[in-house]
Amino acid sequence: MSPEEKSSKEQELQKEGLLTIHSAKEAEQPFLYSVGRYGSRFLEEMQKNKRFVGVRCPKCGKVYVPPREVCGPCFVKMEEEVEVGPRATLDTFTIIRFPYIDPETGDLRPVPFGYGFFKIDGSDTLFQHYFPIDDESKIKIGLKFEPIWREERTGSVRDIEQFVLVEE
Amino acid sequence: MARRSAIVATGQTHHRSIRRDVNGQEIINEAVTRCLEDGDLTINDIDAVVIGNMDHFEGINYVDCWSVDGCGGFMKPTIKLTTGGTTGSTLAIAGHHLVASGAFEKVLVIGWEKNSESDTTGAINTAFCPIWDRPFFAGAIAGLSVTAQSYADRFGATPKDAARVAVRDRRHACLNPYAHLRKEVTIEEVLASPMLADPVCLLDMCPRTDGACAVVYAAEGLAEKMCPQPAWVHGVASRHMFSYVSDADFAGGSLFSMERAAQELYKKTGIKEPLKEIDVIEMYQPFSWAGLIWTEDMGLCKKGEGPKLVWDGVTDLGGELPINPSGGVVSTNCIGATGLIRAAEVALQIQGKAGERQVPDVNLAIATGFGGCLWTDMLAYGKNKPE
Amino acid sequence: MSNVWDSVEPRVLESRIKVPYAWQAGETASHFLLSLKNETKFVGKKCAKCTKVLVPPRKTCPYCFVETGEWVDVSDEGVVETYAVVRRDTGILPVEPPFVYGVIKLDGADTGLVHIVGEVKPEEVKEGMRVKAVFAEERTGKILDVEYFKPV
Amino acid sequence: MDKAAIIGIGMTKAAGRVKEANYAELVYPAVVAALEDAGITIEDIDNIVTTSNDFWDGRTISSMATGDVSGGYDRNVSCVEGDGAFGAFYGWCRALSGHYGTTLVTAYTKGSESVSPYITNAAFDPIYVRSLGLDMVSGCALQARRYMNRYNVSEEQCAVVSSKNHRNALNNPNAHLQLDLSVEDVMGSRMICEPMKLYDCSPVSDGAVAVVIANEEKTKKFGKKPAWIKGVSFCMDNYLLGDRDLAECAALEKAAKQAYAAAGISNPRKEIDVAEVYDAFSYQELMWTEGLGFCEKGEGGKLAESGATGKAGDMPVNPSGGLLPSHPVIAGGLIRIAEAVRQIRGEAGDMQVDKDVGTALAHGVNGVAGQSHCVWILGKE
Repeated sequence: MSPEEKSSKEQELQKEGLLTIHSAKEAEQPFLYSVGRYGSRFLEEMQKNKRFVGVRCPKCGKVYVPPREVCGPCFVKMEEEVEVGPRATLDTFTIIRFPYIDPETGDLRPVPFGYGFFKIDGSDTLFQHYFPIDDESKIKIGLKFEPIWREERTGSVRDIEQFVLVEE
Repeated sequence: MARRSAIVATGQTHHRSIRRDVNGQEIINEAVTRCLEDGDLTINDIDAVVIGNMDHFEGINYVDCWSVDGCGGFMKPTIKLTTGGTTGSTLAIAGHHLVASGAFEKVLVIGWEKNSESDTTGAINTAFCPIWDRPFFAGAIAGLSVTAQSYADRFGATPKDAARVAVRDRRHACLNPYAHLRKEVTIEEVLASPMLADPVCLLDMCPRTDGACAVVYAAEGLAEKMCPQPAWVHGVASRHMFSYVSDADFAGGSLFSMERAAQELYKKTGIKEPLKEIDVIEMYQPFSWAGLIWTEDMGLCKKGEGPKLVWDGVTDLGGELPINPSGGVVSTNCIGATGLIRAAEVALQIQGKAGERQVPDVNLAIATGFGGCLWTDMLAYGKNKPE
Repeated sequence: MSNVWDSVEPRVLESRIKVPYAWQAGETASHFLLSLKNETKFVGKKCAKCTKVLVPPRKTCPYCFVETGEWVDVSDEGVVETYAVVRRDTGILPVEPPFVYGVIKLDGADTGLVHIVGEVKPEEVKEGMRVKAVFAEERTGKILDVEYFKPV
Repeated sequence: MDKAAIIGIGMTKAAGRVKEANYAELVYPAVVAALEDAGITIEDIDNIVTTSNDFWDGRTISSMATGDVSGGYDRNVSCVEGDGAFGAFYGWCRALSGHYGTTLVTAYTKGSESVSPYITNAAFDPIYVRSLGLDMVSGCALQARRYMNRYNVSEEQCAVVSSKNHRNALNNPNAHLQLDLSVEDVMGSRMICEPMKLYDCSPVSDGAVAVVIANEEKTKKFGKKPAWIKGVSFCMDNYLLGDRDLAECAALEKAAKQAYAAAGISNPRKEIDVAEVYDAFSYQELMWTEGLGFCEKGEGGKLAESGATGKAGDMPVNPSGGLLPSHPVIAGGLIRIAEAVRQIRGEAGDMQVDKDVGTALAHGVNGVAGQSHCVWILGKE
């Protein structure tokens, strides 16, 4: 519904005695989310060296990317840093075609976009990112992808523009 | 004083896409009033109130405190539980524990959501890690679609197989006066509906709903006196095993948390052949594909055989093990209530009060919850008091 | 072994949650707010059981848990039951501090209404003070259709 | 109810900002400490209740963040949203439900990550109240004024509480603020929301806490130093501030009465040796001591002035310093429980009260202006 349609619909409802209370357009809740030491190290390596690092569980050997402090299944603290990637295998994917509100901006997020779960070589967890969908028929589970790094990196997962198919 | 407990009363709203005539507290009150009426109770009979929803759908902090006018918690112990999509099943489990522990004799449990009050996907996205998950994630539809993609890749299941599940649940919903979407659809219509996120189409997916559900749990000794047929809790199990979306191993699309919860529940309740022993399942199945995959994860058939089970009509009303006679979640999804509606519906089945959607002779029934980061809750209810 | 994780400069992600909300007021609250808007009038709901007049009105009596009965008109004047003087700007205030919040029991009502007390120096606000509603010129059907209450 | 006990506690040092840790990294050390304190491993835990709040955490389904670090992987887990004392109540019920033997309960808040008036404004009704801009501080200030007017409680009497609790916190290495404040310092601090000044208000802190609750069998197996749960009750008042008599705390009175009945307490002032109460604002400790029956209504100020609630008094309240110096919101009530356990064990170090502690009280609050209260009675025997 366009804003005009919405407003006329609401005037109609007001006549029927039913109101809708809207949150203020600019209403937002600001947050300063701590990345934590492990995550900060990962972002730093991406930003400075275009490199992925993970952490290996001393008990089960699982490699977590991005790294974190505790292996959930083993409930132990992890310390061993491991360099992984940068290539990755597409574990699963979808193409998002429905519009929805991005909670960070309050605006609709542009669709469609390719949304993939990548297993970065050497890691045992999945890493989410975008992939291009100019030729959808090419996208298959199990194919190799690689990251496209941005020139200007700020220390965020968005330092990677997207993952693209490795042409063999 | 560990003791048995049972659901003795249930109530739910007539679920709709938007309820402009009532605010949040009032929609809660509607379900509570119907539940108390069902049990021939007044609010004075209630010892404690358990309530839950997902905060960011309505943007209300301390919902337990806010809800008093509607939930009846004035000068009573009132507590809030929230675990995302599993909220409703989490509440159903809590009601049982509060009574089983000996803390209370009669507990009112309420799940609700007014999903019309925000953008569902936008709000769901806030559930996920702001650093790693949130920038990319596109809510439940995204998380479920990648599961379906993985399953299809491994077993060759098709959108048509999934559509068969949607057709089943939407047909069942026509028999349920409380269901939100009550319109039969054909397989062709499901396949032709707009693609939301490959391979999931609009009619494969649950709607967003305004609605509430309430149940009353009572302790043994009291439950038998309060109603002719209590729905006894036989066992509960929860697995909320991931903290990040990327922890999920999508290989094959299996729901690991459900496999683990089912194993525990079956062990606790002595279920050896689930397909034979369970009489009806209300599954928190938010999209059609889950109706294929999760039947396997519950051990109703072998991996990859979910489609056959569904096409053979085993899970239809009238089949060997009907799933979602209420129409399930693809017909109604007021998220914080959804898991509790599953429990209320199996209670109705056990009580023989399910009307046109009644499954004959329900002795043992399962309700499930799904949500969070691919998490599962499971509850077993029975006609007989458990050993 | 020195730990690579401990030596890193911890980062912080500056972000926000900006989900828009549309709360349905429902029949009862809508009637109250539309009475403010269209008739600059306060209405309450009387509990059929305890006979308390609830302002703001509720569909269910918070004390008795029964559906409330008839609508009753209440005065736009009342008494300050308690008050607080806001001195600090929190970023979400409708007016510049310092200003006063009050719980106001309108004549004819049995519950208090939280609102702003204006046209008065904060230090002159007292418990028991009589106040009267000042309505906004432009009203859209919301609680701030009453701009504030001023001393009588 | 069957017998159960708290057999392990763990806390982090609260701080204004723990920048180096995300939620998980904040909670993990508390969990490790609680398990170590109980002399058990995560394998001995058969179910978990996490406590969090979606608004403070800036994420709906806030329980997701701390599942793994609470040992939630492949275990039965649930989440209470609200104060940690309420989470612990559910954890206690689960330990006695016949399904489980040991519940790990965790609670945390990183107040530094959000802007608190925005978070607590969301606790007000979106239709009737929210756009007026109220928050926890102004909502409580309305209660403070009402209470102080009805019972002639002075700002100085509130300041006595703040000074006492800040000075008690000097003995508590886990407390966030370490300030040697006199009554004059509190009285001289800047006005935030009259009648409350800066030091009448608690800060918002970063901190985490974990406790292990066990049924009788497991307590006997593991519990080297159990604090037995004698009685727990909670109760909720009406929501809209105008619906409540803000000068009274009826819900607390009812919760206390029920908890005392369960614990066999008839004279709380005599039978309870120490209390850790939820003093988010200085006036609240006065109100709550009345509601808990430590003195007559309206006498809380005089009780505080008499020194009875001091560490060396006959009714010590918040020897840990309470919340006024250290308030990781959702963890608040569970920290009170953990501090009560320390008093019972006689392991509270410099915070240990002068008298022998056989029975201790801990208290948690949910909502604005003490709408919902949870009262715990713990005992040595």
